[in-house]
Amino acid sequence: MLALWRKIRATGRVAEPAPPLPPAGEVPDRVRELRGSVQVRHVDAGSCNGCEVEIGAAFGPVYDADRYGARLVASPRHADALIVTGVVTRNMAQPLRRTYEAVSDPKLVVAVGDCAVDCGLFRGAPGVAGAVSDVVPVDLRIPGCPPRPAAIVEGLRKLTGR
Amino acid sequence: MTALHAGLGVALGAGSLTALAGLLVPRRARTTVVGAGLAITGAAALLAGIAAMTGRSASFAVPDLLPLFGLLFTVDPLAGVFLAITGGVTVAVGIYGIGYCRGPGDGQGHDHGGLDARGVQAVLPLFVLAMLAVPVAASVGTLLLCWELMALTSLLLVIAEHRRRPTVASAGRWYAVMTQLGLVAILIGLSVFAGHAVDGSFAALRAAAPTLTPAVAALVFVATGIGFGSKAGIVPLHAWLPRAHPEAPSNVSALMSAAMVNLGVYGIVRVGFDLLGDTGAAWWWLLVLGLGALSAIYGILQAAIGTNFKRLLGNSTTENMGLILIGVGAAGFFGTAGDLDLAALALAAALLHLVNHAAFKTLLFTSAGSVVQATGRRDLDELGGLNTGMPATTAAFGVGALAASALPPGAAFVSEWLLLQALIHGLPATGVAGAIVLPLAVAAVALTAGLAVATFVKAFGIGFLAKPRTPEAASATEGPASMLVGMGVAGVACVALALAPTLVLPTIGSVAGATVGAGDPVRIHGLTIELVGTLGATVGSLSPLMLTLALLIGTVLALAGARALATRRAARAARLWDCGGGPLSARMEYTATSFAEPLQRVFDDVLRAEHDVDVSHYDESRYLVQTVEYRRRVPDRIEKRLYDPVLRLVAAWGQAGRKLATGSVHRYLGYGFYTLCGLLVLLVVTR
Amino acid sequence: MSESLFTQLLNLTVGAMLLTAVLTLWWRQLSSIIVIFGLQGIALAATVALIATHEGSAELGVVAVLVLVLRAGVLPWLLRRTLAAAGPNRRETRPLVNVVTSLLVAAGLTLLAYAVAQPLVALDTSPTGHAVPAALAVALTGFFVLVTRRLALSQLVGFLLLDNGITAVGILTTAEIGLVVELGISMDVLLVVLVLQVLKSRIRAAFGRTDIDELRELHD
Amino acid sequence: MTGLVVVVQLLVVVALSPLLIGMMRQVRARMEGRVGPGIGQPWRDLRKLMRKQPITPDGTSVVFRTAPLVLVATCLVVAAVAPLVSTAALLDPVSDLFAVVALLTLGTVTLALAGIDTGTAFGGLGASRETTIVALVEPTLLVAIFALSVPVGSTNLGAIVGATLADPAQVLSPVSLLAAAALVVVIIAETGRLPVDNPSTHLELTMVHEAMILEYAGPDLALVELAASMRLSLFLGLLANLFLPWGIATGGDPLLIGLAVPALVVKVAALGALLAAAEVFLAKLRLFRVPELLAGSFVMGLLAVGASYFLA
Repeated sequence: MLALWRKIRATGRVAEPAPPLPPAGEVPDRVRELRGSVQVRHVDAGSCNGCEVEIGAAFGPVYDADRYGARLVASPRHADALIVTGVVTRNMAQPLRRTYEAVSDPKLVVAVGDCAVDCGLFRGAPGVAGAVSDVVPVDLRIPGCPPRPAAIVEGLRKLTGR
Repeated sequence: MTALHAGLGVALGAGSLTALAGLLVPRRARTTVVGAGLAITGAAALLAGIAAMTGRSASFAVPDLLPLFGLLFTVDPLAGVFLAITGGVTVAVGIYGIGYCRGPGDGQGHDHGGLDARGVQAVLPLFVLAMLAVPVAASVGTLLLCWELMALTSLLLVIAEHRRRPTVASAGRWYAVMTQLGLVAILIGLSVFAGHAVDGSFAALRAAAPTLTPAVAALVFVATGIGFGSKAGIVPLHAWLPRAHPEAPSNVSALMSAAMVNLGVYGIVRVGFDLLGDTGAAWWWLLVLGLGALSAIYGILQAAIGTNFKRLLGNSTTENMGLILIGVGAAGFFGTAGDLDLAALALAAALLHLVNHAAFKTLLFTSAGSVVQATGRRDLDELGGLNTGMPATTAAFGVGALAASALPPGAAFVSEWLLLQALIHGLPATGVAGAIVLPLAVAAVALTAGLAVATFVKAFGIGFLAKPRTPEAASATEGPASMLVGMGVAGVACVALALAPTLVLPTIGSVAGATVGAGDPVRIHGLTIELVGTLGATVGSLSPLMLTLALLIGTVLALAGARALATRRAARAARLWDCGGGPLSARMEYTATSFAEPLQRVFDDVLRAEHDVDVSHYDESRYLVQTVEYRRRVPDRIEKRLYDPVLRLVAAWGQAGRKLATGSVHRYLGYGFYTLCGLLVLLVVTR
Repeated sequence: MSESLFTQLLNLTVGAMLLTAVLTLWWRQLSSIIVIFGLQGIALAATVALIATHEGSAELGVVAVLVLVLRAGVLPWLLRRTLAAAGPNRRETRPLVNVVTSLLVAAGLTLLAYAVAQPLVALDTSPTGHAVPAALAVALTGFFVLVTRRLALSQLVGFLLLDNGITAVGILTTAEIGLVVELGISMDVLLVVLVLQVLKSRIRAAFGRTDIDELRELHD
Repeated sequence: MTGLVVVVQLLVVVALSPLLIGMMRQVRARMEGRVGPGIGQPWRDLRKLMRKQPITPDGTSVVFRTAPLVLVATCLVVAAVAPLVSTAALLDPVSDLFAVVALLTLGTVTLALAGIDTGTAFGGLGASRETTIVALVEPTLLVAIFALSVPVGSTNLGAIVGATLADPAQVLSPVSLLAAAALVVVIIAETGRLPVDNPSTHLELTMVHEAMILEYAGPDLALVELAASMRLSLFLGLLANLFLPWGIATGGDPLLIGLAVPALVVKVAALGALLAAAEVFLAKLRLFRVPELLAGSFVMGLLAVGASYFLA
């Protein structure tokens, strides 16, 4: 108890200073309706879990995506955006479609990582249904294998606009 | 010729005629005629009861009807309360029965016959008449006669369906034995009492009460208490109740659970407050209070983890009788402590809860009966999704469940509020005993309220909402109109009691005040119930109607706000969120068993549930599970500990007895002869 | 100090003792139980100090200081040391009666204490008299802990609770209990602690653990 | 003038409850070394949810659709009648401790029914756990109420608060301290905070409250979230005014009310910050350890009653 308190006192703030707000770029205008609050549901469509690690880091204390109004949620009903990682395998194509169905409008899809953007190095591999854009409409692409947490945070900030 | 006389006369006449009609009218019209007759009987009794509550009283004597004693009836306010309750219940149940008795009853298979048989239809009115006669009986003999009549008729009705279900027979046996033992206890108590009085009339008993020694008075109270308590289904004399209620036809269950058990409370109140007067000792009432608390918690625990629809309602009856006895015991306790105003308040709370319980239990049992009749299933785990096929019944049960779970705007909330107020204000008045008992009583009431919420969330949510778990539940449809009307009557009563208890409370309050010899405990101020403390100061107030209105306004506000702020997007239907997998089947829903599982684990030390899990594997590998089957039984521990030894003893006696019966006639005659001589010798010796 | 304020504070300190007694049943972590025991020592010392100031008796003041040093300083320190010595799998109390039941029992014991002590309260109506039942309840709770705990250490705590309660009762009933008695009590406590220490170390030497149940092994 | 009180209380509770949640999240974030989204975030979430499309899942009935409204309604009624900024309540006969508690329980029950109504496994799971906790919380709550109302001789909230105002020394008595301790545990359990329930969990199997509302989306979800925050601030406000009533107005005087609002805000904010800070040090209890927690607070309530009689 006391030890933890001392640790908290000693550590202080670990979050990095916020970089400048990136230009909106490719994101559609639907984003305006969200007005600085984006609930995110993460879908692993067949990833190697590299991107998951980076997403975890992006929502960790250092990069702190929370501070820009993005939050991970448990149910697609509560979500505004889907973060999809990995190539879409055959088994995950239908679940991905259903998850997209479950989200209420306005909804956005973010493809995180090369595999999600364009199948990356799994292109043509057996059991791959295609990239995310082949299954559900994609609004924002965050390339990289895996993308740096900073890049993910930057992408999310384009959605929240903060 | 006052309203009272008229009501009683009509009730008696209509009742007897209905009984005849049950015998004579052909099958096609039988249930209709009997149902209508019952409704008229009930309405008349209701009016008579109300008239009696408002102060009118009357006496009737049928001098030497029987060789030993005549019949003596007196209608006073206290009796009026129970007349009115029984009458009201009878109206609803009578109308309900028209359609219900035509149907297959609670039979598992949908085969026809049984409930509209001549016997059942003729006994039903007699049962009602007996229940109406008990509270107005004014002499020991009359009371015992009516009591026995009530017991027998109810027994016949309980076993009405014994041809269909073997379980009925054993339930009937339990009920017969316990109710007869109860009668014996009452007989002992009252005859000891009458032995000290000039004759068996209640007036004589009242006169004799002050002359009783404390020991005798205690004997009378305890003996009669055992008898009446067993009728009220009080732990540990409750064993028959959760057996008989589920097995009886639902209209009979409603009558028993909403009207008959009340008479147990009547007996305790009549003997304890009226006949024995103020000779009561504090420990009597603490005993009543303690047993009440025990029954309340025990009953609701069994209900909270039970899955048999009607058995669950029966257990909840035990719980409510327990709450009522907490009120009665508290009233007596305050009375012995000298604070009569509080005593009146506690008794008023008990009587009001009695009325409320009658209303919502009628509603619950009738709607449960419709469900069981429509689906042939009585296990909550096999129901569900009824709100599509049976919307009216669902609504009815919803109203009843709200009333039963003591939440506003429900009926029981008001009475439990009164009860808690009485307990809380009792603390300063009753010394150390009170300081130790009352907090525990409040805790018991509170725990009961909490578990009641869990119980009825389970019963309503699992039983009526979500997806149907069996094809029968999926294809269930509403019964005939008369059943819906019957439920409607009970439902209207529930709503009225919930919204405007201010209409009945003053009368009940004055009855309670008169019973304990104090003024009115409650004052009605507009829509508000005000508690009158000592020195007539207001010590608490509640307005159910205002509360409900406030809730409505709040809902409208919320709706308006949501409409105003939300952007107009058309709502979209979507499949349930199944985590992207296949569609959810009904087998993935929570069942009643799984819903109650946490509670059952929390109270495992008390309940000692027995589980068995059998897992069957595929032959290929024992790591691949084929099926998992989980079963849970919750044995009644009190029965295990208390009844089984007694039963074993009785069985042993029986075995011993068979040695005497060899079958030779001479020996049997010999037994008689020896006994006779023995008695004569005894006579000689003692004289 | 005004009478009413004295009553308030006395009720407060005694109430604190009762609360800490309940907490020892409530919490499982032995380390936090020891902390609570220390707090109870402080509450006890405060009670004594209150009475001392109220009656202006110097020796009661000394008693208060002694109580503070012993009950809030030395004993918790000893206990913490034994806890540290005990293995990591000795950090939680494993009561014979589950926590919920023992809490309810504690409630019952408190009511019992109040019921029993009524004549006493009636005897002297001073605030100290009013506070006696609470102290009695502390003693009973301590006894209950002593009965129902498995580990030697938590039993030790139970014994010390019992002792705290007895001390409180003593001081509340006869204010001029005097230095000697308190010294005596403290001495025997120290003695008991040392004895139990030795016993514990012996047990551990013999069985490698201090689970009282295993004393049955000595039976044959 | 009591009309003014009601309006002010409603406005304050509705407007500031989400900010309370935001503040608590902010405190937590800062203690974790984060920056935090700012205390306005809950309002941003609500605004966004209001703009989203409502969804009616297949097979859900009217129960599911009306539950959020009833839930909010119960909170609004309590906010209107409870003595938050003034002891002069408009609906005095409703401002009764039992009535208030029963109303908040009613809200929980409707949500539990909605959870069952969806027919999903998670809905039933959440409902089952929630009702279990409610059933166990009830005794503690009512016994604590008992302890509070015995010295006053009434369960009317206004009367209790007024009595404490009249005799401030009561606050330091064992009765109110024990009752306060009991109530704190109860409030933690009722509002689904750590260690009873983890409001920020993403794992369905560890959910209690969240699991019941997994199917809600858009405006319905907004109502549920708003109601949850209102429950929390109502409980904290009641706690604050029952034990530290200073600053509350006794009549309908606009000036006093104007002073009472900031006092209430400060008290509730302080309690909220304390709660949030404490949560950093706590881990969620197993569901079957929760009864131990509640039994402890029940015993405290019982001791409070005993004290209220024997130390009187």
